Amino acid sequence: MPAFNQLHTYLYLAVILFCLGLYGVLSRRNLIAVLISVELMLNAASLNFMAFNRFLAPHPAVGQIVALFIMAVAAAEAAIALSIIVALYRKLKSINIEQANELRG
Amino acid sequence: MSLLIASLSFYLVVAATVVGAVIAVAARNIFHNVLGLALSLIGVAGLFLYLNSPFVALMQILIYVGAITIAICFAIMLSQPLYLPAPPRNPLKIQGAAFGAGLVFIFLGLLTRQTLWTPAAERVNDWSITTIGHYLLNQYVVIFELISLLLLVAMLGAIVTARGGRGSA
Amino acid sequence: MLLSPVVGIAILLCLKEEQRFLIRAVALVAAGISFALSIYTFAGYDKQLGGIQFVEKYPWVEAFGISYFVGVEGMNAPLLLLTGIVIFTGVLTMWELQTRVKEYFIFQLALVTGVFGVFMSYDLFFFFLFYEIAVVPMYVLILVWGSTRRIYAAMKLTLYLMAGSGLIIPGMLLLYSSSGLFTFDMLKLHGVPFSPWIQNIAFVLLFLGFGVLAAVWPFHTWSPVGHVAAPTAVSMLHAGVLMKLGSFAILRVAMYLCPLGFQYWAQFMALLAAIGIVYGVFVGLAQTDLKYVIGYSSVSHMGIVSLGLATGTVDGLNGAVFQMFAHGVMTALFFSAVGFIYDRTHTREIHELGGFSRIMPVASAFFITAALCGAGVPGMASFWAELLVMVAAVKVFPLRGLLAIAALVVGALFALRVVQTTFYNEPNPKFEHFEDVSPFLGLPRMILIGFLVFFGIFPQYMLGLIKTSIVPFIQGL
Amino acid sequence: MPALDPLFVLCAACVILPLLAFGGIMIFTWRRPFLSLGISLAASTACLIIAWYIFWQRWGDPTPLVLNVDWLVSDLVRVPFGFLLDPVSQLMLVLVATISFLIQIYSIGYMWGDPGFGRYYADLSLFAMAMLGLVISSGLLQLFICWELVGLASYLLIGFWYEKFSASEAGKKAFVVTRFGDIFFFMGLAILVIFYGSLDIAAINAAAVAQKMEPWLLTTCALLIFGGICGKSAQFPIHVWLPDAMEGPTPVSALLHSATMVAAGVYLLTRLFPFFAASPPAMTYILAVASLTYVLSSTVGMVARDIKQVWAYSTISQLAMMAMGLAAAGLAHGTLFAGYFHLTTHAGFKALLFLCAGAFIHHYGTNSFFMMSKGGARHLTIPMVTVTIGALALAGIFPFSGFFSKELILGNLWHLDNKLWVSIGLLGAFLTAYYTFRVIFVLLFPRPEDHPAWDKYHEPLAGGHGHGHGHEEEEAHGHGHGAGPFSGHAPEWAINLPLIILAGVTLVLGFLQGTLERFLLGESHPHEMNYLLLVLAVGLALAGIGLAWWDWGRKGASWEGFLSKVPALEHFFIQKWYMDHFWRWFLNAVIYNLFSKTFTYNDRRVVDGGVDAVALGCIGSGRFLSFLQTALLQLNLLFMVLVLAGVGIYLLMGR
Amino acid sequence: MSVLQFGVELYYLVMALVLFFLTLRREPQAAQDHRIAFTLSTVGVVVALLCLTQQGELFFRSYRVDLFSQIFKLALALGLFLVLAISRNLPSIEERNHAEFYLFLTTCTVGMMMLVSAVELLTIYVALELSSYSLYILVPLRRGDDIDVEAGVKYLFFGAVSSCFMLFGLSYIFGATHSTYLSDIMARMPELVASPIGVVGLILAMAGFFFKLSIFPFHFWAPDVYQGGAHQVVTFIATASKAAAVALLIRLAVLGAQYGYHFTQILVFLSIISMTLGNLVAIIQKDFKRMLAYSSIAHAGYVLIGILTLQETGLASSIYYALAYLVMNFTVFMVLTQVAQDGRDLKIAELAGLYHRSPLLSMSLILGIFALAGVPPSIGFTGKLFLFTSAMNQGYFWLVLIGAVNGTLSLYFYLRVVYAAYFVDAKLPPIYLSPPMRALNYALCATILYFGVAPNSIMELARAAVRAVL
Repeated sequence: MPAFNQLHTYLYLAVILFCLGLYGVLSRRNLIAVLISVELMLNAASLNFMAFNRFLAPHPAVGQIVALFIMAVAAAEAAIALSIIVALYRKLKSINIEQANELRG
Repeated sequence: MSLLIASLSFYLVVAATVVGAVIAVAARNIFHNVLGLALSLIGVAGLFLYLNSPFVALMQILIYVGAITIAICFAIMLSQPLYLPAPPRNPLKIQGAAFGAGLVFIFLGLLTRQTLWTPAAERVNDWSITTIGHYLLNQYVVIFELISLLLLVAMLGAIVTARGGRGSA
Repeated sequence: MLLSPVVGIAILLCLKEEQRFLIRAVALVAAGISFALSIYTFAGYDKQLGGIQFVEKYPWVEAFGISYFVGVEGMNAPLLLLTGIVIFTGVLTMWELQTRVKEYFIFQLALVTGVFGVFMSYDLFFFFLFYEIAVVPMYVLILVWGSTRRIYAAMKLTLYLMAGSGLIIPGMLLLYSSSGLFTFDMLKLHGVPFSPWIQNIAFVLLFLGFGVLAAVWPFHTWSPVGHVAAPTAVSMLHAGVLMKLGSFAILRVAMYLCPLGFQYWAQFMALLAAIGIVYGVFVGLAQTDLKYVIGYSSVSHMGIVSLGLATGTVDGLNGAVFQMFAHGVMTALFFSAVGFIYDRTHTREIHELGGFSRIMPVASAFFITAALCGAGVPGMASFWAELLVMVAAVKVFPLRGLLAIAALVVGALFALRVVQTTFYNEPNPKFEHFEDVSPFLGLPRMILIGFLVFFGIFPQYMLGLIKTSIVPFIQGL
Repeated sequence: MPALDPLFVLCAACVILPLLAFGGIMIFTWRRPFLSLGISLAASTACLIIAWYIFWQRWGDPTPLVLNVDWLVSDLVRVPFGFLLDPVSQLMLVLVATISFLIQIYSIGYMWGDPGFGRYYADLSLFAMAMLGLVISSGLLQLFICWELVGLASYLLIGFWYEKFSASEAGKKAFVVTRFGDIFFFMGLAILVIFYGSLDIAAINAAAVAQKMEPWLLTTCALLIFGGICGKSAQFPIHVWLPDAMEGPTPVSALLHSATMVAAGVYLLTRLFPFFAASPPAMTYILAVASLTYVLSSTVGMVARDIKQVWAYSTISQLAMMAMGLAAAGLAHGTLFAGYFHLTTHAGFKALLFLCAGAFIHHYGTNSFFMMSKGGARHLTIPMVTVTIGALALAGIFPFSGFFSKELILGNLWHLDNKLWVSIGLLGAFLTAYYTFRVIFVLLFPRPEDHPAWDKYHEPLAGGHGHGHGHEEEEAHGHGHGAGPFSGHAPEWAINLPLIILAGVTLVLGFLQGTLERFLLGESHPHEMNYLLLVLAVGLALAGIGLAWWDWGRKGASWEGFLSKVPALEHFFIQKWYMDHFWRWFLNAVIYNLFSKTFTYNDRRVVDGGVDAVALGCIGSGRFLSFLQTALLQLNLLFMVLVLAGVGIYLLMGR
Repeated sequence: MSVLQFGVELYYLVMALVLFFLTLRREPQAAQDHRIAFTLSTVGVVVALLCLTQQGELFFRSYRVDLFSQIFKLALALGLFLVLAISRNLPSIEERNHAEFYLFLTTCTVGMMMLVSAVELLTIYVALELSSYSLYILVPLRRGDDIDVEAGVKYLFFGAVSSCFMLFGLSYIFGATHSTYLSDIMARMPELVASPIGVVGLILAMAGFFFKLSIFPFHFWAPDVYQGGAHQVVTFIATASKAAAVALLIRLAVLGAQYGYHFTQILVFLSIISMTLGNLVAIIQKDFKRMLAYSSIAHAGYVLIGILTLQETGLASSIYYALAYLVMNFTVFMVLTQVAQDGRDLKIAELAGLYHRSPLLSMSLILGIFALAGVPPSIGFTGKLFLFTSAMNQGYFWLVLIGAVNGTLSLYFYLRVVYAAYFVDAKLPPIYLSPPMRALNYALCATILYFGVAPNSIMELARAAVRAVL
């Protein structure tokens, strides 16, 4: 069976995407880059849903709808995150996450 | 032959996805990151095509590549001057992040491998957009409504946050 | 009996701080009613009939099989009486209080509610509930109205006791859950044959948990510190009543529900008790603060209670319960005498005092009486208790028993040393002008002495009562 | 309750009346001296009458009569409240009641004007109650209770002048030291209860004891009880409290050290005589201890300068002698009569001696008999005559009562195989005579004013006690005269009357030997007179008096004892064989420094420190853990991811 | 489907709409905004009360209205009402943003209400996001320092990452069970016992709620957000949102009932670490809200004790405790807002002299703190004991032991608060309390005490609710 017709391919791909995103979240100092990484992680999840939808689910509509909703949520999340990032920039004159270090202990 | 082409193009799509993702997280220039994200998202859209769903692939490109990426670009322009050099990396942090991500990779990879994925007993093969629309307005109508509220909240929130900033400036 | 302090609190809440006299009066009436009721239960208990009398029982939380179940039997009647005495005299003792009078009495009555509740509860859950209610107000009472190092002492005391609760909860719940009955009713739980393993664990948890409050060595250090910091009536309540909660709980919960566990740990218990007895007197010997002295004597005396419990014989338990009563009254007397002196002189260093028999003969007489009682002089209630405990102890644990008896002589030395330094010798000229106890303030102390002597001369009156429940208790073991 | 036997009621009254007097005075009338006196005296008189009535009623009836009601019934421990009336207790009852009555009379004069007059009588009443209860109690536990109360009362009485450090110290010492003996007593009781099951005196004295208990147990038990006797009767090594106890008012000394408190120990020995006799090893041990005490106290008595100290040591020695007599009788299957008889006679003459001493002290305000002598003590006729009578009795000179009883004891000792004991007894007799008459001669024949000996005896008395005592008293009297209800001077008659009575008793009692023996034992053994012993004893006593005359009495006597030839020994004796030093060291070094300090340190550092360390550890670990909460978002995220991945991998691996 | 079944949500949607219009006004009118919002929320409580007994399934089985959900809705309505009650004086938020503040609180409430009723994974996810986003926006609304935005950023990214994990877990559950409906998943779960996906998927899916409840290791946001957010916002986060999270954890956890110990061991682990860590770190805190944050971490651990029993009384105890926690934590926060009337952050030491400044507030504080510490006869004590009892019934001996010892630990810092408030004197002016505020104080105190002494009614209600879930 070709690779593109196997569930595991997509699942591993999703895991790779997820972990790359996670790596980005953990390593980047630029908050926007962190947001980008989060978007990647969300994408990985929606890829998962689509894959299950394709290979396992009883009805193919569900997974697609989920993917759609995830997109909407991601958009909303991006909007809020970006606005907060901008607000942070106004206050700190930086969007380096390591500059935001007032709260500790 | 068509299988070969399909396979080849599939690998291309996969490569686009992964490489795009790597660029998105690893490149030092924020603008490259955005481009990488766009590339990766397009790749994912391609994967969606392979998963029998051109509709979702289209939406992916429209919403993600079209909307979100643009929004990010605006945010970049609103916030950080691009010409400023990025601060040097902290190797410890990179290693830590890699270790964390690697551990999660092992975890999720193992999980995927160890699980016996069984398809559902009865499967309907109805990929039409009409059904999606039908489902969207029946089974998932609550979510549909919720999402609208969510988007409204996000919009208002963004405005409030931004306005607050401007007002105080 | 439970109700009267609660009602008292409710009325007090409605009063204003300025209405001092009214506040005191209400508190006194509430305490007096408790006192009267405790005497009534003590005297009205039908010894022929035995068992649990004056029962009240209502279901409370069905989901967990909790019900409000209180009653009186031979074992707790003396302790109820003790509480009645101490609260009543305690309120009288604090008559002169000037700061935050209202709150003081509220907390004191709250504490007493808890104490009554513990003594009367037959439901494990309520037992613990009241136990905590009795313990917590101490924090406030010490902190606001206390003296030396009160912050430290209050914190230490509360945390220590709560750590004890931390052990009690698992022990108690272990019994509850392994019974399979889903009831907190102690009488029903008593009938359950728990496996030895569970009993061993539950017993040691309960013993240590309650042991903290009973000042079992080496968990006693909170007690002298607490005594020193606490105001007079609180010390009275604390040493006189609260510490008894611990030992009563060991008897009522730990031993009653885990007889096998008790047998398993009895040796250990006796060892701790014997060490506590000896240790208490020796450490007390080196103290110079009157309250520390009494605090350590309490450690020693509570050791006697534990030793009596550890013997698991009728004599031992009789003695232990009797000792709880006697020690309670005695310490209350001790503290009220010390409190009186401290209120006047503002010192408790025994070297600064001296010759008080000349200055305040009556006050000193109270103290001396208590000291003699503490030294185990016959004619006082505690003598009988010590006698019973020691005989039982020598029988069951000969070596530890003899050790404990030997400690008595140091106990005498220690009591007399204090009496000598404080009350005899040349008076300190600084304190010469102080007046003696007025008859009104002397009244509570007289009541205490009266009970001490009464039960010292007629011990059977109390012992017969205690026996009615101890004998079946031992059979139940 | 069954109908009470009238005798029981009387006995109970005998115990309860003084107790009521005590309570009444303490609570109500302690500020009113005369009322207190009246109450106390009334109770005392009632007791006296009852005691004599019982004595008379049951004269010639040697069968013991037990009257019991339950006092406390626990499981194993049952304490009856009751009385055992047999000749031994009846005689003692009479003795105690009489002496305490006389002392109360005497005290009217002696304590006149003291601010604590009421309290004094309350304490006396308490003491009388305890002592009477002790004497007639039917069970050992009741006896023990009274025994303790005696200790308590003695504590109160000895430390009566509590403002004086030495007095309160002495009271404390008396109480604690006797308590030290009591705990052995108590342990013995506990063992008896557990292994024998009864504390009834009659039952314990029965032959069944020996069968029911192992011999070693019996011996242990007997020795433990003897520990209590040691404490109360001031036997070696815990005799040290008794000399110090002279800090109390002199009537108290008389009361405590003649018929009552100290006699209680020997009385107990008498009471349990069959029980002790069942264990020969214990008896031997008792004999040894008593002998040692005898020698010790006699030697110390030789060098004391305080008249009360001399009498105190003589008391110890006489008590030892009684114990010796009883022990010897026990070993040789004799009867208790010798020791008991000596107890009786000793009660008379020792009370006399003390009261005389009190008369002197009251008059001269000093305790040193040298100073009394200087003050002209021989002109105080009545006390002087009576003290001489007492001294003669103490020295064992015919026809005074001491002679008879001592003779009996020596007779008992003579019967033992080992002649060491009798030689000790004889040595003691010699020493007793010597130190007794040392006092008498000094009092009778003062040196001229310019005699060098005065300088020596002017210095403060050794050990600090006794010094300034009389002075204190004088002051107290001074106060009394000025104000308060005491008007006029102390009544002389109250002091002299008891002296005369007691002197009479001392003279007469010896001749009642046969009567008493018949009363006590139901029959009279004809004593074969051991003339050798008789001659030896009287001879040695006379020799002792002679030596005293040589050293102290004759004109030109140096007023230096023959002991001063051996200074080391004299010093040793003056320091009371270093027993006080030993105990002080024991108390300071062992109790206070070793145990108390160590324990306290341990309590602070280890036990309490451990608790505090736990608390600090919690805070420290809190502080440590708070570093997890860095301000860096990603570090925290990393941590979160690691934990999550760890948990996940654990779950996967766990399968 | 009747309107009443969806009545509560509908009402709050309408309320959100009204508030939305308020935000459009040109001139901000803070007092009027508050009056309207407060009145609406008061009516909301009544509505929630009226709908308490509604039952039924809506929207094609994706939405279930039962006693369980209705109780939580009532609690949420109550939470909103209470928070609005202390929002009259809202110094830490710009006046022109007051309307938005009310609006987002309301949307958040709506989100959580739908959350507790949702029985479909996607609905749960979106509803969760709705409630979260509202809060993400509310946190940086605070006026003043930079810390509010910093807290907002941290909150947001923690939330985002947690919800990514949750979504990923949901996808696995979807893959394994082929359904997004909880009832179907429940039915499929037994088949998955052999495979790790069930447990792991569930744990991942619960991550979002662990985050909400601030359970270790998802707790890192709590101290920062508590400290950085406006008092009223934090109050809402600390009370209402916790209750919703508990509800959902219960809903999800019962799915894992099949796995027994294999599943619960993880919860036990998390619970123990949460309480211990929370209590230990709280000991050293100086900032009052930060300390409360750590205490909330510890309390999350306690609640988890009841959930992990996965059996009726245990879950009921959790509900009881969640409700109790709402009341007692709110009481403490209310005192906080009243003391810090200018909206500044409060050190624990700054509570000094509260007794003299306002005896009533200090009484409320002491009761609230004692309830948090689990001192009888308060509601917290009873709740905690219920939790322990039910856990012990399932044999979690060590868990109970550690929990009980933790109770002692926690007392240490709670008592410091009491000490500061009661026993330290500070010469500060008295605090004025309006009559309604006084009434609120009394009501809260009475509630804490009454349900501590007579918990049976609530407990029976909770049991009935749990039966609807099981």
